Amino acid sequence: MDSVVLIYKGIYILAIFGISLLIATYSTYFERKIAAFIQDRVGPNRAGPMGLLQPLADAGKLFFKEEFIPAKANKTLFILGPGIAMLVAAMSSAVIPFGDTLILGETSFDLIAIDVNIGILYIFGVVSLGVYGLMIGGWASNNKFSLLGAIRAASQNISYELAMGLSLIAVLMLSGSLSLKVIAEQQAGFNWNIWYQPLGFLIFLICAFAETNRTPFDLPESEAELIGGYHTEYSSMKLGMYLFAEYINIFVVSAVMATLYFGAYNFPFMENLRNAFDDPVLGNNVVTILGVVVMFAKIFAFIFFFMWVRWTLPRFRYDQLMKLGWNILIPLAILNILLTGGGILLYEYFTKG
Amino acid sequence: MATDNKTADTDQLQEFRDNRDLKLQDKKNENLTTLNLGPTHPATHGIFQNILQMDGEVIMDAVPTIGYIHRAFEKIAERRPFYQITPLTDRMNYCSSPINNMGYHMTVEKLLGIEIPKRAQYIRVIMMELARISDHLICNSILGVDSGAFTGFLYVMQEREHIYDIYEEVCGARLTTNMGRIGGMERDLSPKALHLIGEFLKRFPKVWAEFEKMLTRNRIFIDRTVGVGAISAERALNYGFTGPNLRATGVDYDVRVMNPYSSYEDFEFEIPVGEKGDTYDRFLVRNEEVWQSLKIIEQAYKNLPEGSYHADAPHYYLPPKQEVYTSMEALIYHFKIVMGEIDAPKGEVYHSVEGGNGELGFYLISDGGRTPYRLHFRRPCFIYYQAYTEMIKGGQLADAILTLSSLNVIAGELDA
Amino acid sequence: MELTNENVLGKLIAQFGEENIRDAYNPDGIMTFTTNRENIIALIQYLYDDKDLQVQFLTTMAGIHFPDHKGMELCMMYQLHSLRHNFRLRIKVFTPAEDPILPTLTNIYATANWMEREAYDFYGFIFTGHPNLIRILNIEEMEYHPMLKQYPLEDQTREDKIDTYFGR
Amino acid sequence: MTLSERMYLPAIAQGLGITLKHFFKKKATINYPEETRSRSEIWRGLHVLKRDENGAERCTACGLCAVACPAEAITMTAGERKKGEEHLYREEKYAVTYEINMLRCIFCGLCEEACPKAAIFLQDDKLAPARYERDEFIYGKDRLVEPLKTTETK
Amino acid sequence: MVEAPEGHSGAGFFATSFEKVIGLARANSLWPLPFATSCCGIEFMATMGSTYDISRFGSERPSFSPRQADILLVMGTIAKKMGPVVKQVYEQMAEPRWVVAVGACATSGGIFDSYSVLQGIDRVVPVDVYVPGCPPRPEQILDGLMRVQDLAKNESLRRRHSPEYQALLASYNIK
Amino acid sequence: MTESLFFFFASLTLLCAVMVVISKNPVYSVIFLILTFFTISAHYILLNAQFLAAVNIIVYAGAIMVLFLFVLMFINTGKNMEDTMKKNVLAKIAGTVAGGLLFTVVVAALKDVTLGHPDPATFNSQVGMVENLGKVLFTKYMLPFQLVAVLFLVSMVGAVMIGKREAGEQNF
Repeated sequence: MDSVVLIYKGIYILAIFGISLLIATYSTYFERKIAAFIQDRVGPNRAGPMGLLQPLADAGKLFFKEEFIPAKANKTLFILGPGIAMLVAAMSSAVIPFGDTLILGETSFDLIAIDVNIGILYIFGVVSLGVYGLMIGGWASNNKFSLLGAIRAASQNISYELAMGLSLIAVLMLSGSLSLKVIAEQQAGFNWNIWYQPLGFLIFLICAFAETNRTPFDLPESEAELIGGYHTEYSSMKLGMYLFAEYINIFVVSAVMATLYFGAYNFPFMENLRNAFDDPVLGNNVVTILGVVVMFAKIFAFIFFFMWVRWTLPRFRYDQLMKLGWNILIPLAILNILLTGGGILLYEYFTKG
Repeated sequence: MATDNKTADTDQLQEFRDNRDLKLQDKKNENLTTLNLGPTHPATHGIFQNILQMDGEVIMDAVPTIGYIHRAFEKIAERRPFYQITPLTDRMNYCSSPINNMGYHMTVEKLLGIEIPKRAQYIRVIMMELARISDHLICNSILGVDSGAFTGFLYVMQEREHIYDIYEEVCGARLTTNMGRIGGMERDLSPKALHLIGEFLKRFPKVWAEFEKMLTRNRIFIDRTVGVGAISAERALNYGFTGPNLRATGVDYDVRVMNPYSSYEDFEFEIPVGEKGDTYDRFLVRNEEVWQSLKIIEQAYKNLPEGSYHADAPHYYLPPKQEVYTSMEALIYHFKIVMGEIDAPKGEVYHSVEGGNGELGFYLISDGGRTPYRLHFRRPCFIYYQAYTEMIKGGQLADAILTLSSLNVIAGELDA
Repeated sequence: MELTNENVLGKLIAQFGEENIRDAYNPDGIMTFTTNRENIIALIQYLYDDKDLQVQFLTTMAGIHFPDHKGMELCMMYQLHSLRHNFRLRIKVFTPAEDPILPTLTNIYATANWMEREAYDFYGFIFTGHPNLIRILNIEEMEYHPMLKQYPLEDQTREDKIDTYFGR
Repeated sequence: MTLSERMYLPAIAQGLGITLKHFFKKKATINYPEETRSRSEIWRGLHVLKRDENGAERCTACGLCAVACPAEAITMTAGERKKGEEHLYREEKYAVTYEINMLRCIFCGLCEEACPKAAIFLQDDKLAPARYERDEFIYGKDRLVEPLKTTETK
Repeated sequence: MVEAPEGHSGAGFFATSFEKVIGLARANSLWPLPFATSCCGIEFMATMGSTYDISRFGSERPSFSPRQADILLVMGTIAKKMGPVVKQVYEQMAEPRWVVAVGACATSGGIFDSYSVLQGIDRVVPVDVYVPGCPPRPEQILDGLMRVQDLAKNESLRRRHSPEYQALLASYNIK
Repeated sequence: MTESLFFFFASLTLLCAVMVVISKNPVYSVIFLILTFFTISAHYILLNAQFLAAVNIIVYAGAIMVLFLFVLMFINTGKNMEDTMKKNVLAKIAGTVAGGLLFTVVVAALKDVTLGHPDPATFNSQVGMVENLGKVLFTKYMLPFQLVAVLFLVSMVGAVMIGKREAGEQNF
C-alpha cells in the first residue's frame, strides 16, 4: 500500500466518521420533524432557519448541563456505559462499502474503510457488543427502572441476534462470501438480493428494529413503563451519547440493510451509463459518485422508514416480544435457510446438470 | 358489637399499623423486588402511588396510596354559596367538566324544585355528550400513548380542540367551563356555536373512524390489551364499578337509561357492553360510546326545541343584565342572589348523572342556609380505583400501566 | 314484585321490628330511614340476600356531622341500589361524637373499604373489623378529622387575603 | 383474530398508510407568538374596569364581585365621591383601591355576572401574561381600569 | 462540564459571546418535566398537541426523569402530601434548572384555600416564572415557556454558582 | 511489528486475566474477562484467523458474557458471600488443591514444549480463512463436527428441560 492510498484512506475514514456523526446528529432533527409532520404539526422551527440548528442547540445544552452521578451509583461503570455504547456504535461503519472504486489519477481507490473478508461478521460482532453499554449503564445507575431496562435490553438483543444471524446465513449462501464488498459487487445493476430473499429481508428488518431498540421494540427505554429505562439516571452529555449511539446504530443498520438486500451502491442501468462515456475513467468515476449518492439515498429511505414506523405502531409487551423472537422469527429464519438451500440446489441442477 | 371500648382511636390505629407492618414483612420475600410506581411516574395521569412487589416483571402485590391532590372539595362546599360551587365541580373530573357542572345544577334544582325548559335540557344534553366524547377521547388515545402509539393521540387531540371551541362559544372557557347556571344555561346557544356543533358532527366521525382503524384491529395492540386487567361482572359490582368500566364486564347499567334526567328519555341510543371486562373491552366500549354520544348530539341538535334557555325562577336565577341596570326589582333579586341571602329549602337530595367514568352522584343536605350543610360527591373514580390492585396482580408491569390508563382514573376526581 | 317505598319498608319492619327501622321518609323519592349500629350489617346483608329485593349495589357512603344533635352528633349514610329493580334506599346510622364506632361493611361490599377509610379520615369513624383502617386522603400525621364542623376550612398560614369584604 | 390480523403486517401497513397520509396533510399548527388563534367573543380573559360614556369609572364599590368570587381574589376599599369628581366616578361611592390577585383568580366570570353596574368585564382579547415575580400579579386600579381613550363599551 | 474553563471568565468578549451562544442553545432546547397533577396537565396536553405544538420551541421531548429535564412545569394542585415530592424532584434535577408554576393552584392555591392544599409551590421550591389562569390557555403556557427562554438566554454560565443563587437554595433548605 | 504487537497483546491478555481473578466486584471481573476475549481475538487476527477472531467475539463476548452479566445483575454484589468464603477453611483447602493441580498440569504440559517455527516453504497463510476452515470441517473433521453439533443439541434440550417452569410457578 503506497502512501497516497494511505492518505486517501485516512481522509476517507475521517469523512465516514464525520458523516456518521453528522447523520446521527441530524437524525434527531429529522426524527422530530418527521414525527411532527406525521402528527400534523410543524416541529422545531425556531432555532435557526426551519429549526435547522435544533440539534446544535440540544448538543450545546447537553454539554453544559450539570454532570450528575447518583450517590449510590458505581462511578466507573456509570461513566463507562455511555462510552461503550458510543464507541461500539461508531466502530461499526468501518466495513460498509459506501461506493465502488474511484480512480484518482494513477491510483484506484475503494470507497470502503477496511475491506476485511469477514466484514459481515465484524459488524455482527460489534453490534452484539453494543448491548454492554446499555447493560452496564443501567446496572451502574442503581435504580430499579434502569435495571429493568438493562435486563430487557440484554435479553432482547441476545434473542434477536439469533434470528438476525440466521436470516443472514441465507444471504451468505447466495453470495458465498462474508465480505460486504463482494456482496455489494454481486448485486450489480438491478440484481438485488431482495428479489431472492424477501422473507430473509423481512426477518432482518424486524431484528434490526429490535437491535436498535426502536418502536415497536423500544422496551428498554419505554417511557410509559420505565420512565427512561436504562438512561433514567443519566443527565448531560452522557445521556447525549446514549441518544447519539442509538441514531448511529440506526444509520449503520440502514447501511447494512441497503448493502445486503438493496444492492448497496448499485442502481439499474449503471452499466449503460458507464458505457455512455467515452473516457472510461470519467465514466467509472461518474458512476461511482452516483453510486455513493444512491447508497445514501437508500440509507435515508431506511432511516425514514424507521421513524415512520416509530410514530405509527404501539410497542410489544416483554413476553410477546420474546415469543415473537423465539417462536416465530427463528423458525421462519431456519425455514428461509432451507428454502434458499433448496433453491440453490434446484438452480444448479437445472443450469449445470 | 364493639361498644365496649370507649374510644380506642389511637390504640386501634396503632394496632392497624402494626398489623399492616406485619403483613408487609410477610411479603418481604428475597426474590421480590419493590418498585415504586409513582407518584410522579409518567403513566400515572394525575398523581397516585403504587408500591409494587415484583417477581421479575410480574406483579405479585400492590399497595396503592392516594390523596396526593386532595383538595377538600366537600369541606369547601360547606363554606360556599350554592352558585359558587359550580367552579369547584369543574375541577373534579376535569376531562368532562360540563357533566359535573350540570349534574350539580340538577341536584340543586331538584332541591329547589325548579322545572327546566326543554330547550335548556337539550342544550345540556348536547354539552354533556360533547364532554363525554372529550373524556373518552382522552382516555382511549392515552391508552394508545401508553402502549407506544403516540400519533393517534395527537390526531384526536385536534378534534378535542374543536370541542373546546364549542365550549368557548357557549361559556367562554375551554376546560374548567363553569357552564350553565342553577336554573338553566347562562346564555343561549349562539349561531356560531350551533354552526360549530354542526361542523363537528360532520368532521368528527371521519377522525374517529381513522383512530379506530389505527388501533382496533392491530395485532400488537390486541395482544397488549386482550385479557389484561380483566375483572368479572360480579367483582366489578362488588367494587362499585359504574360507567364504561362496568359495561365492559357485560352489565348494561347506565344512569341515562335507568334514571333518565334532562330529557335523556327523548333520545334513541344503545348501551354498548363488553364481555370480559378487560382492557380491550373497555377500549371498545368507550369507542362505541363515542359513536352513541354522536348519535345523541345529532338528535338533540336536529330537534332543538324553541323556548327559553333558563327556568323562570327569579329567586334563584340571576335576572338579565339589562334589567338589573334599569329595574329596581331585578336589582334587589340580583343582590339577594349574589349575596346568597335567598334561603334554600331544607331538605336532602341525591341526584346522579352518567359522568365520563360512571355514576357521578351528588348527595346534598340543606339546612336552609346559604351554603349546603353537607355536599357529598359520589366520585366514580374513587370508588372503583380500589379494584386496581386486584386487577393487576399476576400481570406484568406493562399490563398494569395499560390497565391504569384504560380505567381512566382522573386524579382530581379520585382525591376530591 | 314491584318495589315501592311502602312495601319495602313494611317488609323491613316486619323483619327487624319497629324500633330498629325508624324515622322513615322520602325527601327526594329515595326512601330514607334510620337504624342503629347493632343492626346495620344484618340489615344490609338481608337486603343483599333477599330474592325479592336484590339490593346488591352500594352506591355511596357519607359521613355527616350534626354538632347540635346532642348525643347523636355523627351520622353515617349508606345509599344502596337494587340494579335489578332500579330501587334506591338510604340508611342512616347515628353515633355519639365520643364513640364513633361502627361495624365494617367490607365483608359484604369490597367497595366499602375505601369509603370507610374516607369516613375515618374525614370524621373519625372507627370501623371494627376493617382490614386496613388508616387515613386515605390526608397525611398520616394529621391530628384532627377535618370535616368535623368545628375545624376551619382555611389554611391558617395564608397571608394574601384581607377579610374585610368576605364576612365568612 | 382473522388470519390476516394474525400476521401483523396488514394492520401495520394500514397504520403506516394513515400516518403517511397525514405526512402530506396541511398542518394544524398555529405559530403562537406570531399568529394567534381567534378566541370567542365571550372568552373570559383578563379583567378590565370599565368607564362609562363620559369617561367616569362605573365601579361603585358595592363589593358584590368580591363576595361572588369563589377564590376570594378581589379586595377593595370604598370611598365617598367628593365634589368636583363627577367626571371621574359615576356613582357617589367609588373604589379607592381595587385589587385582583391574578394568581388566585380562576377566571370563572362570576364577578362579571355579579356586577350590577356593568363595571367589571373579562375581556376576550387579553390574557394574563406570565411573569417572574409574585407581587406583579396583584393588579391594582392602575392596571385594571380601562385607559381613558377607548371609552366605547364592548 | 458545567464550569466554564477558568480562562474564559476574564477574557472579555469571547467569554460573553460564548455565554450568549450557550444561553441560546439552552433556550432552544428546554426539555420539560411535566409535573401534571390535574386540570392544567390536560391543557398541557393541548399545548403538546398539533394546534399549539410546543415542539416549535424544541421542547417536545418530555423527560420524565428529573435528571434530564431543564424545566419543571408544575401544573395543577399541589397538596401538602405532595409538597415533599415536588421538592425531591427539584433536588434531583441537574443544573441549570428552572421552575414554572402553571395555573392558579400551583402558583397560589387558587380556589382551594383549604386545609390540605399548599398555597403556592414557592413555599417548597424557588419558582422562576408564574403563569396565571385556571387553567391557563396553551398560549399562556407557551408564554411562560418563552419567559424561561428569556431567562436562559440572559443567564451567565456561572450564575448557578453565584452566592445569591446559593442563598436562594439555602433559604428553601435544598442541598 | 507483528512481534511487538504480539507481546503487547500477550501481556495485556495476562494482565486482564489476572484482573478477572483478583477483582472484588464480580461485574469488574466480567468486564475484564470480556477484555481478555478481545485480546485473544487480537491474537487470532495476528495469526490470520479472522473468522475465529470474529466468532470468538460474537459468541463469547457478545452472547455468553452478556448472560453472565445478566445473572450478576440479579445477585447483589455479594459482600457477605466474600466474607463467608474467606472464613471457610474448606474453601481454602479446596482452593489450594485446585491451584496445585492446575500448576501440575501447566508444568507437565510445558515440560516437553519445543518452540517450533512454521516452515515458510509449506506455510499457507490462508489456512485460517473461512473457506479453508469450512472445507476442513466438512471433509476431514466431518464426524467430530457432527458429533459436537449433536452434543450441543442435547445440552440445549437439557437446559430447556431444567429451565422449564413448573405449573403455577411464575418466572419471567
